[in-house]
Amino acid sequence: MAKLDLDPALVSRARELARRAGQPVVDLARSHTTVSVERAVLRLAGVTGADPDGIPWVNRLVDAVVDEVGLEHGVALPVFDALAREGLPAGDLTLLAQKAAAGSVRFGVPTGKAATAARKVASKATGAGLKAIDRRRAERDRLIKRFGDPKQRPWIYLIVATGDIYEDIPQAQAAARAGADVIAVIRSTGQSLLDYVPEGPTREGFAGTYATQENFRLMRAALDESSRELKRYVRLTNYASGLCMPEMATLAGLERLDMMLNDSMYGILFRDINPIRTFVDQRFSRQVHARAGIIINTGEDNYLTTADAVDEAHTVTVSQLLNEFFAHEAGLANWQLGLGHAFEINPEVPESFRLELAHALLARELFPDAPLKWMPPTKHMTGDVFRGNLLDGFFNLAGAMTGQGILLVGMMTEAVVTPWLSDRDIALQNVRYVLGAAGGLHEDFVPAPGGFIQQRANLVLAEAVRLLEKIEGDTLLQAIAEGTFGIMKRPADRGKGLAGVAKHADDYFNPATELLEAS
Amino acid sequence: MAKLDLDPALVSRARELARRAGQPVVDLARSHTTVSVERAVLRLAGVTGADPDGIPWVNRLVDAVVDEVGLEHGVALPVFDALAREGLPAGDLTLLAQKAAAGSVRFGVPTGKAATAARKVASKATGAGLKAIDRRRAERDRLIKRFGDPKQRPWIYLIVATGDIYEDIPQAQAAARAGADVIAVIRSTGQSLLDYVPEGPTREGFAGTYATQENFRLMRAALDESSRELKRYVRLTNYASGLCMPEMATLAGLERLDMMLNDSMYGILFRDINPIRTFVDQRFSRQVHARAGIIINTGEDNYLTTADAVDEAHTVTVSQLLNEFFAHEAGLANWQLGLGHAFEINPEVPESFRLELAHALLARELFPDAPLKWMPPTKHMTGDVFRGNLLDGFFNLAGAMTGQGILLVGMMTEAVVTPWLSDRDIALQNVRYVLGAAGGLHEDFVPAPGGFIQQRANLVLAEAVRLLEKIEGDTLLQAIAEGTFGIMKRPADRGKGLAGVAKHADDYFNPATELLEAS
Amino acid sequence: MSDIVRPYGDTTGDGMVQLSFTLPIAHDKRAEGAALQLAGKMGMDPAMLVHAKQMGDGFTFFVVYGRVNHLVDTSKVEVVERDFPLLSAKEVNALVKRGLRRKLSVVGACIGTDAHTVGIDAILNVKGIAGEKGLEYYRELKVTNLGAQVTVPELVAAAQRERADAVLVSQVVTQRDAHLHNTREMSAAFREALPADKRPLLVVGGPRFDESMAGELGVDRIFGRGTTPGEVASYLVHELVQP
Amino acid sequence: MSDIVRPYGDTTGDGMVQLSFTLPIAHDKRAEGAALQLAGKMGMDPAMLVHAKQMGDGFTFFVVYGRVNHLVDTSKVEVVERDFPLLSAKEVNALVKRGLRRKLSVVGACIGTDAHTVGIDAILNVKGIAGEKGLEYYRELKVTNLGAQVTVPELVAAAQRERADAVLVSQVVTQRDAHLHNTREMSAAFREALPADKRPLLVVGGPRFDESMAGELGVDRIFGRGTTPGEVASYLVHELVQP
Ligand code: B12
Ligand code: B12
Ligand SMILES: Cc1ncc(COP(=O)(O)O)c(C=O)c1O
Ligand SMILES: Cc1ncc(COP(=O)(O)O)c(C=O)c1O
Repeated sequence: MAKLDLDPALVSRARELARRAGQPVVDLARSHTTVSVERAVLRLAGVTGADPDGIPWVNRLVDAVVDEVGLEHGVALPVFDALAREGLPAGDLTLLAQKAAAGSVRFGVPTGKAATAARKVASKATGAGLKAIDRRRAERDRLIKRFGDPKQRPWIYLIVATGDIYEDIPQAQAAARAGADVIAVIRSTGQSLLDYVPEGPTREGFAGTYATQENFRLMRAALDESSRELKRYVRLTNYASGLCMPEMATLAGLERLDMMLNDSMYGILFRDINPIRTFVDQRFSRQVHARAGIIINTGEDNYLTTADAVDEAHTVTVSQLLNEFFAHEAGLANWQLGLGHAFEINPEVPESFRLELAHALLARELFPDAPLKWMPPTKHMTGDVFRGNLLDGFFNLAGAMTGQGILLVGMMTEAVVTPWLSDRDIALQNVRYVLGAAGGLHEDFVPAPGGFIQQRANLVLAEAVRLLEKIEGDTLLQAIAEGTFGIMKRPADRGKGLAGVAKHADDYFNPATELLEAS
Repeated sequence: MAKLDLDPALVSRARELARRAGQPVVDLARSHTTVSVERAVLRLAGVTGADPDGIPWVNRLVDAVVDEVGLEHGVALPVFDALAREGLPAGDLTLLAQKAAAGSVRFGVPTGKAATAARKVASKATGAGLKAIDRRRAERDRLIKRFGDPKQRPWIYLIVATGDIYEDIPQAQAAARAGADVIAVIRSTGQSLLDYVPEGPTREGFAGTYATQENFRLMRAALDESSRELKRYVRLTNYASGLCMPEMATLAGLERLDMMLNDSMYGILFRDINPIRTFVDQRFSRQVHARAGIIINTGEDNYLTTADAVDEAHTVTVSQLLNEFFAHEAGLANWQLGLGHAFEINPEVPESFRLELAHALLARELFPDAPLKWMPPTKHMTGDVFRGNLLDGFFNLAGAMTGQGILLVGMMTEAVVTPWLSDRDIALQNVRYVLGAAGGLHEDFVPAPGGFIQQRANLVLAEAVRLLEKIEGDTLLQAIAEGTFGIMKRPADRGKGLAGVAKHADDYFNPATELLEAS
Repeated sequence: MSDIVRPYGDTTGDGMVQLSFTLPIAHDKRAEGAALQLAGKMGMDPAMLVHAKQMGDGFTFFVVYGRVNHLVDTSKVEVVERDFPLLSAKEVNALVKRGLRRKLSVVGACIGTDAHTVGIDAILNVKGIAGEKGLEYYRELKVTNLGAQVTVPELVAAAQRERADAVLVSQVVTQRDAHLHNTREMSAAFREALPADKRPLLVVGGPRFDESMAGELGVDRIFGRGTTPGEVASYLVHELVQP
Repeated sequence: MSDIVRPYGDTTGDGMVQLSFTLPIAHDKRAEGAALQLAGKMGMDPAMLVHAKQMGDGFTFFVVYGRVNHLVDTSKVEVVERDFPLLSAKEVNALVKRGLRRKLSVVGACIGTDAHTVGIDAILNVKGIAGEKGLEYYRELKVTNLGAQVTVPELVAAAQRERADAVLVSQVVTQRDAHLHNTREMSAAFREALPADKRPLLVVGGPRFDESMAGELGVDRIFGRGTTPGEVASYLVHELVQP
């Protein structure tokens, strides 16, 4: 399998550097909390629904607690303490939220016996949420056993993005029938900057459909139907990203989503979300994903839409190594790491296809047990849809030749519109042709020893190690501030959502994290 | 370079069998003549123009001779004898033709001194024609030296087919500017069954433009202009095929065409032309091509439009070996052998692309010094033009990975219309992308030893040898009659143009053949 | 459900279509405006010009996406629906035998300069197509396949010689409407050569015919893309054999 | 040369175009007829249906080729032609210095929920695009780039704070006409917040705008696909600096 003749010592060194660069960020994440982490805890504990304006009760409750006692203790203790004081059973947390919103409950940080009692009830309530997630995971395992996994690798991953869950559903089912193994429902623009998760079924997204618990449920049910029909378990993907990353992860676990876009830096770079906020949220959400058996998809592909795919190829490698470290630290197994990369080299560059093969193989050989997520060309797609379909075909071929795990199907209309029904059909036909006609070509693909492809891969690895050395010296936060990734400069003290971050007080208590880390 | 591990003994045996199967056909060709061979001789000797009905004077003259003395002596002696008797100089052959058409000249077969004299003048006159061809060949060499050959292999070959030479010209020039190295002007349907070559510039072809000396001249001049502009010699192709094959070859030599479609069996199989007629015409036309430095393109690709490309792959190999033998016998060098094959496997067949690679490599390794002509998918193209462009891209890739010499560019509209201007542009963009992005991939393409590709190529070679053994036993004419090639059954005593064939009389004289065989 | 539909991009009723074409003008802003003018005349509004590329000196290729305002009324669609029962080979043979008491004579050819025989062979030869055997396989049909590039006079003569009940003609090349010219010439020749009651059933086929043009072309029936031999045999029985 | 042109397939005047679309109906003969009906309404005659493929239960994708009868009158094309001279960075700087005697203040942003900054960055950042440096590189321009997902009130406030001479807004997402809604909202907000003579020049850009819609959207100018910073700088000087 090893086609690149990589130096194992260099590979080890790269991993070690990533660990050293990442550890301070983990320490940061372990010592901070965010409003969304706390809301996720309450969701696990059973708070559901939203007020008449559509603001979820978890938001109202957390806001009420923060108003009175701040965020730094975590909300579990104040909330369960208040619950006890109000004489409400653990199942009535939502009622408590309603009362809190009406201003009729007071919060404080309990101590002593009250604290011990609150802690116990809180653990039990969030534990029930985690058990619900465990049940969904077991259910997934059963369904996979019953219906089976896709016959081929890579898995074929398709997006739907109409903005209307009721248009999305038939389109997703049609795509599954035409061969999609994974359906991703793209989110509306703007959702990631909402500091709450919308409620209910939705029909009004822009260039994507709102991620809501109800939409998750509707789509998962529709795809369960398709799985039954097709005798193949069709996976569902959404985004644990943006200001509500931990809650999205939780809802995904509760509604048996199968994969989630979840990157350690995407929100920082592409949504201008505060770095600390992101790293804290990210760690919690990954712990939940680990528990839920969800495969994460990281976002290195995005860097190549703003930075050049040849010049900055090594930044993708560096980020993959960091994502891997953060993921392992949060408890994810290798099979859950859909590390991202992409076919984004300018097609006018001489030997661009061989360069793509070199980069794709490098990722493959650095992360042999991870189901890499291989993203199609987007940046160099144009309104010339005929050329676009051709480029997508070569993308598919590179994916097949280098053993990628998850193939995100490219659309010929990438530069024009969010995908039409017919675009998806044409794109799947493209994938089917390439996998059918050349699926075995990897057997005959042997990069010439010391040749173009091996040289390129080794060069990118060397550049990655050099960059990691610099990051390890300067700190990762500094590197991000300087525009190392995707040439986006994001200082640690700027960006959205910083107000929702707090350093743990000594008595900080989070029953979910405790349970997640105990397991 | 050897990627298939072919057994050299088997390869030698295949060649030897082809020689033995072909030799009786060569003997046939050496002992027969046809009206078109004779007309070609007169064209070399300087007869030009047509009567007011558009019937060329060479036709009128040959018909007149045949009427009186038959075809079996050749027309050179009767014609130059009559010329002498009429007291006309050698340059006035056309005048003689006009007189003959008016019925005012008598023809006979001279003997003794008259014959010797006629022979001498005839040789001189046809020799002048051959010298004109030599001058055009030298001119080509000069222009190639000045402007240069294409930088890359394969050469990029494009067709124009509007039916109107004055629409063809700007389209051909646009194609050259967009990257075409070779322009082929497709002929009107029906021309191949005309037993004369039309005259003058033409604007009324169906699905192709009539091949006339004047159209040849106009297009060659236009492409000379393009060559100057582009600093790259742009080649011109037409067809030495159909009932006028020898004359087409002659006119091509006189007008400095660079390549000609010229197959030993195409006319038999796909135009129902009599086998003997074809083999005789074919030998003469190849001798002229050899002299003119023209590259021939053979037509094995066509078999795969009527027969299945997997089941009948070996018939392509057999035909290539026969075409090679006939070509060498007629004096063509290896660099002049554009042996045909094609990407025509049903794309739904599992591993179809690897099968294509196996077939394409087999041809490449059997004929290492021939500039193979690689034809795009046609049979399995449909009205789905998006899929069509993708398939053409994989065809281009197979061409690049297996070192084909001449790449006939496929059009996404293959199943719809003769190519539009934009189809050609899209197709060239496709070729440029593939050659630019993956032109060097052949370095990394190493069929697994004993794997799928090697096994398939060796199997096809073995089947080819088996078929050649049968043909050698039964005779080639019998094999053709039985539908061996392209599943078209063509008995030797049927088909068009048989009336225009004669066995040589003892005094048969052909000054052109003598000169061609002397050189 | 309503009979009125609109093109569908990704939402019901969005009316979205894709269009491409070349204009014989060099690429500049005016050319792009000209392309949008054409899209507008075709009923696209709004029209997005998403790609423009000059080819050679004076041509530009365009790709346009957008909404068309036309409604499609499926109740007004005119199609040549199959108006005869689809029979098995066995049934065809039985009906011919019973109804005609002789073999039904079919003469086929590809006329004009067209040499594409794969289509007519698919209908006539035993081998057939799409898993169905061709008409030669039917015991009660007598098939004469004249092959390619047959002239109209040759065809008429053969039809008379073979006492053809039906003449099957294939036309694949369509450039400059070759298929239409040849078909008209053929039907006129039969009208001239034979009185109406002696004339064989005239059938043409090929991938680019409009099946509703039979009347206009003077033939009895047109078969298009993807025709199978069984359909043709069933049609012949329906037209030529009294039940 | 005449102003009238027609689409070009392979012969002058042939009028040939390619069209594809989906209809929300299952594939059968009637669906094909419906597809041809639509092509007919778009002015295609004859129209050849060359591909039809059912997708899922109730949708069919079609490809149609054919001749359109519409004429394109290039003299009637309306385009926003560049009506200002293209200046070098040096010239821009010199004219601003001389004509304005202070730096020209430009505020840029990507508004609404749109987060595509590559386009506006290409115009504003030093790095620029297509070999041209962006406006930050111009010594006499003061550029404030607010980045992505800026709300309209934030933008108006920033424009006032920076005493913007020009506001440059990018919009890339077009689904459900998001770009048009956002632009209208933005121009209305400026109209409300500031009297006409204090209002900055409003410029929007993005790959899918129709450049002739400026009036309709309440902005001064629209820039489309492939805009370069030099064009924008030249336009700003033309509009804002007395010569
Ligand atoms: C195979 C083929 C050839 C072979 C033909 C071999 C042979 N013996 O038939 C060869 C290689 C010889 C050839 C040559 C040429 N070809 Co050609 N060829 C094709 C090709 C690739 C496939 C056609 C085919 O076999 N289809 C399969 C059959 C089964 O389908 P079908 O014909 O549609 O038939 C079905 C139905 O239509 C119907 N049907 C058809 N006929 C009839 C008749 C009756 C009575 C009935 C009931 C039904 C029926 O039933 C059939 C079964 O379902 C097409 C491209 C394509 N992919 O379509 C080009 C194509 C048809 N060829 C074309 C051309 C131009 C030529 C040439 C003229 C090019 C040239 N100038 O050199 C030459 C010369 C041919 C000539 N004189 O006619 C053009 C025609 C363009 C146009 N629309 O006018 C095409 C479309 C390619 C292109 N884009 O340029 N060709
Ligand atoms: C890069 C990219 C991204 C990057 C953006 C990174 C960044 N920081 O900008 C990332 C990966 C983050 C991204 C995300 C998304 N994207 Co995006 N993305 C693209 C992509 C591939 C390229 C866009 C680009 O950078 N073009 C290059 C620049 C230079 O061109 P330009 O923007 O046209 O700018 C030029 C001119 O238009 C003009 N111009 C532009 N603005 C202005 C302003 C002024 C004042 C002036 C004078 C001129 C001007 O000048 C520029 C230079 O010439 C396109 C597909 C494509 N190939 O076009 C999709 C695309 C734009 N994205 C799309 C979508 C839907 C999304 C998402 C919403 C998907 C989702 N739901 O997750 C997300 C969320 C983004 C959001 N909230 O807005 C769609 C939009 C569909 C539509 N028409 O509505 C596209 C078309 C892809 C698709 N087919 O689905 N995307
Ligand atoms: C890793 C990752 N997260 C999130 C997103 C989407 O983010 P948003 O919902 O903020 O648009 C993407 C976009 O493709 C992504 O790659
Ligand atoms: C070898 C060969 N000769 C001749 C032709 C064309 O023949 P015609 O002019 O008879 O259509 C072809 C068609 O592609 C061919 O491959």
